[in-house]
Amino acid sequence: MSLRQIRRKIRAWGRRQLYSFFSSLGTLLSHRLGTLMTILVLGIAMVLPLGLYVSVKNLRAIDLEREEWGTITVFLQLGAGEEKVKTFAGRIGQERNADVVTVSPEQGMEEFSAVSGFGQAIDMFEENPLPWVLQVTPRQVENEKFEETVADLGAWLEGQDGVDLVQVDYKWLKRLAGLLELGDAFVTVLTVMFSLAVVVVIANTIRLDVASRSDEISVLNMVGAGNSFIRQPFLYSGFWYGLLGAFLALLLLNLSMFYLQRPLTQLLDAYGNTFEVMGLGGRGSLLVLLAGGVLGFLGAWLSVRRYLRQFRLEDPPRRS
Amino acid sequence: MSLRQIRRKIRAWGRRQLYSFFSSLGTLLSHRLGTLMTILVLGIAMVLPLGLYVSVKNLRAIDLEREEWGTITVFLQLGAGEEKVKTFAGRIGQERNADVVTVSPEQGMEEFSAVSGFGQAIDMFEENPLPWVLQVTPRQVENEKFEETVADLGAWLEGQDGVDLVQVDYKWLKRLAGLLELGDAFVTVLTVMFSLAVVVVIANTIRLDVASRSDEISVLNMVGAGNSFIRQPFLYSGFWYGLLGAFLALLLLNLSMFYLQRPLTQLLDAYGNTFEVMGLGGRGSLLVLLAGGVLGFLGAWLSVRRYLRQFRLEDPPRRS
Amino acid sequence: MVTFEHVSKRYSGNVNALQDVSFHLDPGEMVFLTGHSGAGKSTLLRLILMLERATRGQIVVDKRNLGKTPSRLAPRIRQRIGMIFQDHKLLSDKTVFDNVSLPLMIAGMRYPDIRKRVRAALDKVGLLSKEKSWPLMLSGGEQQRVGVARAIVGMPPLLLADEPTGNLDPELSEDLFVLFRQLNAQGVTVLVASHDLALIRAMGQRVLVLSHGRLVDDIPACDVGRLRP
Amino acid sequence: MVTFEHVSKRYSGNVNALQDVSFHLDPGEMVFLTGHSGAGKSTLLRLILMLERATRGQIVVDKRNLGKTPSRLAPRIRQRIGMIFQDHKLLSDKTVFDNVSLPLMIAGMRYPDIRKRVRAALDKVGLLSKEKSWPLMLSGGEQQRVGVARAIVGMPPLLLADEPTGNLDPELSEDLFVLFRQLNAQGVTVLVASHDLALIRAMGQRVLVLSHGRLVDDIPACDVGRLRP
Ligand SMILES: Nc1ncnc2c1ncn2[C@@H]1O[C@H](COP(=O)(O)OP(=O)(O)OP(=O)(O)O)[C@@H](O)[C@H]1O
Ligand SMILES: Nc1ncnc2c1ncn2[C@@H]1O[C@H](COP(=O)(O)OP(=O)(O)OP(=O)(O)O)[C@@H](O)[C@H]1O
Ligand SMILES: [Mg+2]
Ligand SMILES: [Mg+2]
Repeated sequence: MSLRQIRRKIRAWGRRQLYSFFSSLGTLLSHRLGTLMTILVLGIAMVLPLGLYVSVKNLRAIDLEREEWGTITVFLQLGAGEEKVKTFAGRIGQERNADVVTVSPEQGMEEFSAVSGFGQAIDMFEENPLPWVLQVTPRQVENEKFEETVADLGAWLEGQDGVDLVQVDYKWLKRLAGLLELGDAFVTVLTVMFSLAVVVVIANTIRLDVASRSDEISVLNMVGAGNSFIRQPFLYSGFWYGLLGAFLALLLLNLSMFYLQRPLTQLLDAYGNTFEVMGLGGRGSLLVLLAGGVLGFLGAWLSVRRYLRQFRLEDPPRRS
Repeated sequence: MSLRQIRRKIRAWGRRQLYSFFSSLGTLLSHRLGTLMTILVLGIAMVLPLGLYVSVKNLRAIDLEREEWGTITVFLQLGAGEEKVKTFAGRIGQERNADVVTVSPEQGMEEFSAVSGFGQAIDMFEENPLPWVLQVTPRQVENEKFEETVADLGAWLEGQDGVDLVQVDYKWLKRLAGLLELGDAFVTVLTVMFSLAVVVVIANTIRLDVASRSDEISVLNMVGAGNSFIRQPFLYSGFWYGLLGAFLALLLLNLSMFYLQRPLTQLLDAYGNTFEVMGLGGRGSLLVLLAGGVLGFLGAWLSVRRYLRQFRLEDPPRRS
Repeated sequence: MVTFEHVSKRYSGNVNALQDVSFHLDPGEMVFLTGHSGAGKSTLLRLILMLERATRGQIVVDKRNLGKTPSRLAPRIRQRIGMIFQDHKLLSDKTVFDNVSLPLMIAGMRYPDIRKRVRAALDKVGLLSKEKSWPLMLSGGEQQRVGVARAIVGMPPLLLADEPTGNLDPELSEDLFVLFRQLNAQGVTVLVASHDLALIRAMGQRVLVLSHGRLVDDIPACDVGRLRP
Repeated sequence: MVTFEHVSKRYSGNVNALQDVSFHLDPGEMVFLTGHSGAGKSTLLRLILMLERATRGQIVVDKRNLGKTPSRLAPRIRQRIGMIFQDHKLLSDKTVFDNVSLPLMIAGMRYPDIRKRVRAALDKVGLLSKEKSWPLMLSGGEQQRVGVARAIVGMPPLLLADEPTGNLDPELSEDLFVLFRQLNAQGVTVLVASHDLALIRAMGQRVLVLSHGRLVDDIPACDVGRLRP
């Protein structure tokens, strides 16, 4: 083949691509309501895994304020001096990478009388009978290793001089572990289901699209269109469906987040800290759009390939 | 019209119905893969609201062990006699419909020394300085009214003779309220989304079905078929789609529940009580199947009606 | 049976398919309709079948004024007319038998009766052996004859045929026209649009000639010899 | 250009559409193909277009042995053949212009060239005024002529026509056959399946006669007078 011929072929190929591109757009636009409905279905199918993902992401972030679950209460021996206690607390903070809150015997007594509500009892003590107490919370631990870390730290603390008793609230830890396992199981079930849903919805849409245009395909086949020429507009359609579906999903996601922001903030205020709901972010959104387009393309490809087979002639038997 | 004519007409109508019924079944069976995919999409769309419903139902049931959140601690005045305390506790149980646990000063001191870990402190008291304590938990309260009920009960208790201090753990109550509000918001968002999804999926499926058979419709129209004759097979198809989709949804739901049973049980064990995961039950399942069929029928009706319009001639202008 | 009075039909895009057409068909008459391609023959037949509404004028079919008939009654009118379409209009996902039985299914007839009638109709067009075939497995002429069978299976009092011999060889074309004459002899009113002037001349029946939407000639049976291409 | 050697085609359901058919068309020849309805004419044309494979025998088109050509090369063969289908095969959701331009789009031609060629082809069949219409808005004959325009727009070296005059009036039929002869004079090999014996006789070209799948006659141009229904 001469260079000129090759160049001509490439140009012809480009023109065919352009034709397919515009033809697919034209089809989508000429069936406006149908396109809209398909995109709606796709958007809903896609918003669910996204919503799940964002929820888990936010839950993980909430978990991080784990004073709730993972605080270890350390009772020091009676009569420890303030200086020594502060040094010890500093050492824990540095060596074991943990937040330490010290509670002096006086603070303890105040709290005790406040909680128990019998202030008059205090007067009966000539000397404060309470020890120094340290509340120790590990910092920057990954959620998965959290239980382990707390148990470790507890054991270490027990071995230190001047420590009378170490109390780890395992009840809450067990709950957390159960909750996380449950969440993981949920994520597995739902992710499998939704991935299936997205693939099936796109493949089914393109399948019905192809079926409703089977006459067109058969005519194209008869007037000499190659498989790629026939396939192309459907692949573009699939791409558009996927892209627009992903776009709608992002829209729905952000709307939902907006709607959920108030009760979420309220809930988190009750937990005593303010919290910004995290979305997908710009890069995440771009990725979702891309994934939508690619998924649509793939779904269309699967459907069309299956369908085109019926126009295929058997090939002649190969001779060796 | 004579009776015989009427009877003949009714018979003809019945035969047409039979024809439509079998024709719709035949169409579904002849496109097996397509039918399967459609049902898969519908099943997935339907399993989501169902799963949500079942989850909420089970969560509500877990909430019922609300000692966790709603217990009121009542400190009685020092020196109250055991007899009087027990009578008071019985009165609360009866009049206010609440569970009451009495803690004697001795039990209180034991607990105190156990929790605080300084047993030696006990020896210092000549007389036990702790009062009688009652732990009061309301029984059989609906979740929505729970906060209110607890506040009420607290106020009532405060007004009673011999009561020194009433402590309601509002921090947990606020969390519970926040959680419930969040759950409600979620339910609203998801329910709206999924109802939309089910309707749109069915309408879209039937729409594409109708579009891919538009030739058939136009031919039927030309050879004298009335609108109802043309519409009938599609309505039956819609019904089948909906019914089978609902069936698949129930299947998926039960599978998921089976898969989630183990981690759920584990979690609930951590909460200290055994718990049977509740499904939809026989009547609920029947209702879901029925709803699926009806929804399918409706979706088909909407789609076909819209589509048939294009074969309608304008009517002649009415003269008055 | 069919009366047109000053009927015009204008399609969107300023196409005047029919202009001021008037004629009358008596019950039991057999008439041919001819004219160049695009003259308006199919349009005329579609108006009788109520697939379109006339833009102007009055059409009376079977004593019913179509202009005043609401569209919901159109199926009832179509059920009393057998129409052979120019492009066959068969359902490709139904067998030949099911295609032909459609009008009877629509009428809600009993299945044994349907069976008898459909097989009789297929026999008349020589396709009894193909009753279980699919339309796509038939030759062009065979498809056309299935369309004929579907049109006559309901024994309608009015039979319209749009170019029914376009895909038939001369022998079959003649057979078909003979079949039309037989039906006509049994009292069916027959209106056939056709290009086959030789055959029309041989049949010796009244001929309507359309040209550019106008009825330019109405040749009585005795005078059919003057029909020229 | 086209050679059949002992070709048989058997469809599923034990239909022997073609049996032991042998003939040869030289490049630049113009040949008619006739035979009763269901004789196998369309089947023969479909075999040349590689829409079906022969059950037995050998077909050579344009020096290519179709029996040994893998199906992925079929489009390339079809692009060099213009085919007029018995049932037009137009795309109803594309305008007349777009329908006719399909073969050129597939070839990836530049748009200005496409425009020029399509309008020339439409002009040849007398439908330039309908270029923006939709196929469903055309009369049967007009649709058929759009099919003709699509077949000739790519200037293929081989032109196949399956009953191209079924929906045309005598005048247009003759015009079309004259157009075929013009193309033939420019070097295009033409094979036309038709029932119109009168017109075939008038054209005075070689005629192949099929009957029940067998090639029963091959009448040379000089002897066409003996063609009888
Ligand atoms: N739906 C439509 N919209 C616009 N124009 C139409 C429509 N249907 C037909 N026409 C035009 O009306 C004219 C008459 O069409 P008609 O089908 O009645 O012709 P005909 O006599 O049946 O021709 P043929 O013998 O080719 O079938 C034609 O020019 C055609 O293009
Ligand atoms: N796909 C198919 N499957 C089975 N039988 C078929 C198929 N296509 C055609 N036939 C049969 O093969 C025979 C020849 O068909 P073909 O279409 O070649 O006839 P033809 O000569 O074109 O007839 P016509 O003039 O009526 O168009 C017919 O009897 C037809 O029923
Ligand atoms: Mg016509
Ligand atoms: Mg044929």
